[in-house]
Amino acid sequence: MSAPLFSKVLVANRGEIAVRVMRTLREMGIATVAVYSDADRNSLHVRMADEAERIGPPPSADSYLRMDRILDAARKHGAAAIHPGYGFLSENAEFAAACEDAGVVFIGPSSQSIRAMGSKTAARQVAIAAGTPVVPGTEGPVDAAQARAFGRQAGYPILLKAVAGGGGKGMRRVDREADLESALRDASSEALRAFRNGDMYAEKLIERPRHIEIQVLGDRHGHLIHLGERECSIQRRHQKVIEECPSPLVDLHTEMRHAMGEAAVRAAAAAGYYNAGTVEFLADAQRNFYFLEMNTRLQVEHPVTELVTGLDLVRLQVEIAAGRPLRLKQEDVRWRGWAMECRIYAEDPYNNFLPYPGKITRLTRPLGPGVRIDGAIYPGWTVPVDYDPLLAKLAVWAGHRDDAADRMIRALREYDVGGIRTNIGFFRQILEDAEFRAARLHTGFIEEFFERRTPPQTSPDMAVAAALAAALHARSRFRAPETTRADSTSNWLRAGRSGLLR
Amino acid sequence: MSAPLFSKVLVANRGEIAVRVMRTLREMGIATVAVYSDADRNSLHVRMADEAERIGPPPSADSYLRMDRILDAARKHGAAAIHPGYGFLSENAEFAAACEDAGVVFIGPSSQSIRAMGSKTAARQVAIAAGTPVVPGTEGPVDAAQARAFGRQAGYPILLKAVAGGGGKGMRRVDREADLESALRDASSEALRAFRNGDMYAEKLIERPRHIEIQVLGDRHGHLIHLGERECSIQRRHQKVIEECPSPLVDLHTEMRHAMGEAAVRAAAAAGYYNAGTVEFLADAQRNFYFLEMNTRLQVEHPVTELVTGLDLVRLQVEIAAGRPLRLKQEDVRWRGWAMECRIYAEDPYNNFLPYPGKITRLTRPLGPGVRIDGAIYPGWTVPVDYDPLLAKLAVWAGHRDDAADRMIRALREYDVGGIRTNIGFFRQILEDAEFRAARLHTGFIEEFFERRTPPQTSPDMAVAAALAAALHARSRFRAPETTRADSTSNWLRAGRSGLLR
Amino acid sequence: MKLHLTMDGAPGQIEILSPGPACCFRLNGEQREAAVETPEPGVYSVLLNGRVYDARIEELADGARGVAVVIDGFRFVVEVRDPRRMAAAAAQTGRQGAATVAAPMPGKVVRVLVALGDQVEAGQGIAVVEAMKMQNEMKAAHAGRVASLRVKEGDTVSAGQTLATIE
Amino acid sequence: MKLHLTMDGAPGQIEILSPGPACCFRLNGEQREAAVETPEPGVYSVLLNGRVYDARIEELADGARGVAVVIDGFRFVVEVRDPRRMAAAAAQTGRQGAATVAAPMPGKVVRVLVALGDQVEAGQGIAVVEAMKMQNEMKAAHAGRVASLRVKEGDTVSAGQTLATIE
Repeated sequence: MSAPLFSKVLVANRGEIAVRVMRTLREMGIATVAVYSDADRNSLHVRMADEAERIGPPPSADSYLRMDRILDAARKHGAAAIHPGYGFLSENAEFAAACEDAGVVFIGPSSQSIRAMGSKTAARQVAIAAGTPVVPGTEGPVDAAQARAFGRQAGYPILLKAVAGGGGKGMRRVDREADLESALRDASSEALRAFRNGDMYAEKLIERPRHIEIQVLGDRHGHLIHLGERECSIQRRHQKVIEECPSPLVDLHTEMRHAMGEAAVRAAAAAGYYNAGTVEFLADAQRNFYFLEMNTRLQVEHPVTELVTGLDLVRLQVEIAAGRPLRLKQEDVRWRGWAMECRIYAEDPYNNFLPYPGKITRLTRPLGPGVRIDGAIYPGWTVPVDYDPLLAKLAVWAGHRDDAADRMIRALREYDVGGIRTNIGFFRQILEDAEFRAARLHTGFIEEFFERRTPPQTSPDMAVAAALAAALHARSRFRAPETTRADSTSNWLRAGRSGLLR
Repeated sequence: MSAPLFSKVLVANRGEIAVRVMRTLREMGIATVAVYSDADRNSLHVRMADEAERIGPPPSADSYLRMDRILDAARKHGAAAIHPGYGFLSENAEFAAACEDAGVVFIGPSSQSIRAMGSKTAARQVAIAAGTPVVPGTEGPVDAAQARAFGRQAGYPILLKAVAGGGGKGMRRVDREADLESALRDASSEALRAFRNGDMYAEKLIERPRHIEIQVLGDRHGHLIHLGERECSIQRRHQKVIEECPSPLVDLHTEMRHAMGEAAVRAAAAAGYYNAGTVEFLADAQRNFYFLEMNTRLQVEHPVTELVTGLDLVRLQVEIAAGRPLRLKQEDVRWRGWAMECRIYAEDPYNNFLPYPGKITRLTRPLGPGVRIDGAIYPGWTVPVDYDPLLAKLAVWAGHRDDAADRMIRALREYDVGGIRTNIGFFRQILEDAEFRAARLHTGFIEEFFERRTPPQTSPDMAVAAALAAALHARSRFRAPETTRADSTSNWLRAGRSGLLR
Repeated sequence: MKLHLTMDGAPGQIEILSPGPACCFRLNGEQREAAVETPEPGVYSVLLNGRVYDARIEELADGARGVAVVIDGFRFVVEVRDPRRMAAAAAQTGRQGAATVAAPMPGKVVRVLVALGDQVEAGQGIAVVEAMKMQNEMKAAHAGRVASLRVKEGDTVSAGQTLATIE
Repeated sequence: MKLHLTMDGAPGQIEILSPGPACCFRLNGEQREAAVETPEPGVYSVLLNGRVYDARIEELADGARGVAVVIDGFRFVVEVRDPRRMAAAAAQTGRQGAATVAAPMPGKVVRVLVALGDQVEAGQGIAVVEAMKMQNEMKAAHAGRVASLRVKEGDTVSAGQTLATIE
């Protein structure tokens, strides 16, 4: 009940993260200012805020990416600080600098740190300088002789990548030296066509890698610690969809937590980092880990760290931004139990995970022990087509991984979203999968899962109940029923049909 | 994913506790059987269960208290065990024995333990025998001379109570010896009129007592531990409405936890207790504590213990009932952070907490970090008039008491239940109260709060928004608007009227 | 359209000049603007003076006039009348001379303690209503004669429903 | 009333003998009983053979016939027809000779890649639909002529909506 650290904070974001940030701000006694595009006037982050300001039409470039309008809104409403959430302007060094110039506190790292960690190549140099292991690679462009030398030194398989590349184009896996020359030629000409630049570099290929990341936290007085790891190996289209804390691999080999944590803190310190950030690593089966990149903002999956450490990362971010020293010491950080998070998207997992926005006609959420939901949807709301299809994050906590997985299945079964398609039923199958339960995770898990998946079976009586409900529903819509003659019947009810688990 | 401890369990209860128990059963891979009265066919515990059986008309005596029908349902559905929840048959030794006889496992203590701790006087004897402190009293009936002797020995104030009494009738507080004789005469004649029995006994009066209770847990192999305390001093009509773990008093004097825990375990051991149970104490300002009674079942407020210890009490209950040894040792129990629970009732706190059942027309629940809800309501459901008006339990967890209270206020502000009255807005005022924040708690807190309470003020613009919303709503209902002449206006908008915080 | 308002008992007047989303209105003579949306049926999201108000409309139980508007947990009871209709409405209003004894909560009538025509004292019990295991005795506010008795034992009553009138 | 059913593509027949709460019905010739309630609009709580099924009805997007019934996360697509109405319905159904190219998701048409009358190859792109930052190219299933083109750049489309037909 003491005076708040800031009287008012503007949240320069939308959706679940804006709502999540506002919840902690409200708990801290800080007034909240929402900004919104025309597509979001009815969105929950606006309805929940104390104050709100329109910043433009639906396209992000005309609204949530408009630094000038967001700073104008902050001035107009008298906000002392801005929380950028994730995405949008959160990792934009120019925006952080513009806030600093305007005398508005940017709740995040300095613009210099964002710049230092902003590009993958710059961050890699920082990591190398800090002694943090990186995936072995040639750095610069290579010819065939140089590639061959690298292959002999690093060992096969290796990966050839276009210097100007992205999206998998101009990329080739090479399993033995005999294939190297032709692969390099093909990849280079593909890169030339795609990017007008045929330069290639080579990298050690990490097979079936796990994605494990370290949460770091530092104050503006040079005190920097880590909050342990998260494992985010379950991905679709290179985007995380299930995250855990701890990592099952690290949990078995806790010395990894110390080693990765130290490496992450070293890399962050080298960039003069403060506030919350995440250092991402790839880990291989031999438990080697390699620096991937640093995210200089709050992560989507931060709740699993909060559930296990008992800390409120947004509260800590605000305290740090207000110049408070971080009282938490590395040895004070305690990890208890197991947390998992599923990202609930408006998408159709059985149709290549295509987005599926629309109007939410029904909504029942799981409750009870160990369940946390961060969402921004409500019944009757129409999911806009203009932004990311993340509807909510469902996180659970339990004492052990198996119990957490069972709790997640229970929660997914209680979760009902109507009117649109979601990946809720798909998650349930992943959580029931024996490979997942055995924690044999890697970033290609979902592709392999689709190959081995057997659709779940329903009971015959469930199909009977569905038929009866549909008939009663139709009956309530028909008028003036009359008896008519019947024709042939089938045996679909006896078969135990496989309904799709949506 | 191993074989469940029971294949199927019947939950002999309704409302939030039935739903809460089923959630853990489902997580354990155990099929659930609901029982229901005619008033509950559409209740959530039925809709959520795997199987369900009707057990009679709405009155509890004809349904939830019918042992025969519940055991018939267990047999019919093949349930291997019965979880009784709280209330109804949960502390009925005869029912526990009937389950044992029928070969159905009763998920709770033995019928002998229930009997030993069942009546307050029997339990008091068990406690005294186990060396657990009890409120000093005369035990048997007293005449004036004996009462005078007791007063001198125990010290004033003392309380005179009718042996056959209850509900405050035939009860007198006596502050000095001079008042004793007339008080005894008056109380005795009141008791004679009310209960046809004028016998009185005397007890030391604990002023402004705190209600602090210890959760105990034991297996069927003699291993008995405690899970720390809960403070439940905030009561209305002698019923707890806000509970905390830890107790703010014990948190300042942690030696109390050890002493009360030891005393509780001793009392429970004396009754041969196993499974979950709660030993209730009164504590005074000098931190003396006195055994009050033992509840031989899961407590309504068990979630605050779960949030702080990280344990799932229902899971432990089921494991113990299945004969599993409790692997948890006393020194393994760890308390982390602070939990609070508010019991959301369908009642009107501004009209003497009278129940207010009815149809729920709107329902928005709080989400986000540190919030847990155990409820059994949904929009469109009609709260039956036949049972307890508990709608849901809202629990929060945070690192510290102040943060937990701020989180609770945030959650209460997000909680919207329409169509009926609830105590949600009332809780918000309690949570904002300086006495509550200073943790000066006692069982008479709410009565005193009503005396000092100043109704919260709203902003003038909030009243304007309310007026506008009402006018737009009315306009959408009127047809064919026409302009008419205006008359006098008032200044209610300038005043910052005190809307009732409902 | 000018409308008459009563908010928590105090009178006022509002005129909606433009209904929204860019709403313009005159309240007690002062012209103001607000951005108003209805994200859900019966819910008004009002942006007024840069501030957000999420106003939820709740119909009141039978008998009561107006609606409750709930904003951030605060509850305003607002009655809106179209003055053109007031004459008609007034004609429909019955006599209000007798004092009524009303149920404070929904429940069941478990006992009726008086008979029609009985003379009762102030504070005398009229009927006992039970809900959720709690019994509540409804009492006469002042002395008089039981002029009407509208319930019998076993009846279900809703909040605010008249049980009896005392003259 | 006997009704024709199609569930996930397979035909059947149901006759509701008594609608509920004590429901009696004949399904594919077999008579059965169930206790049915509707706790919420469009939600059926079915007690069948001692087991509980909470069935939620979901109307399908435009174009699709029938409803989806969701039970415990499982989704059944069920079409119910009153045979007396089938003749009329059949008369309304248009020709189905041409192959249609449909939007797989709701979104906006960002590019149309063909013109009316164009000859297209199997796999050739017809239009690009974007939703939530993801672009998806709709392709012709087989070679043919663009017989109709029903959208233009900037149009908003719903899932299943026909973009073009190929003959």
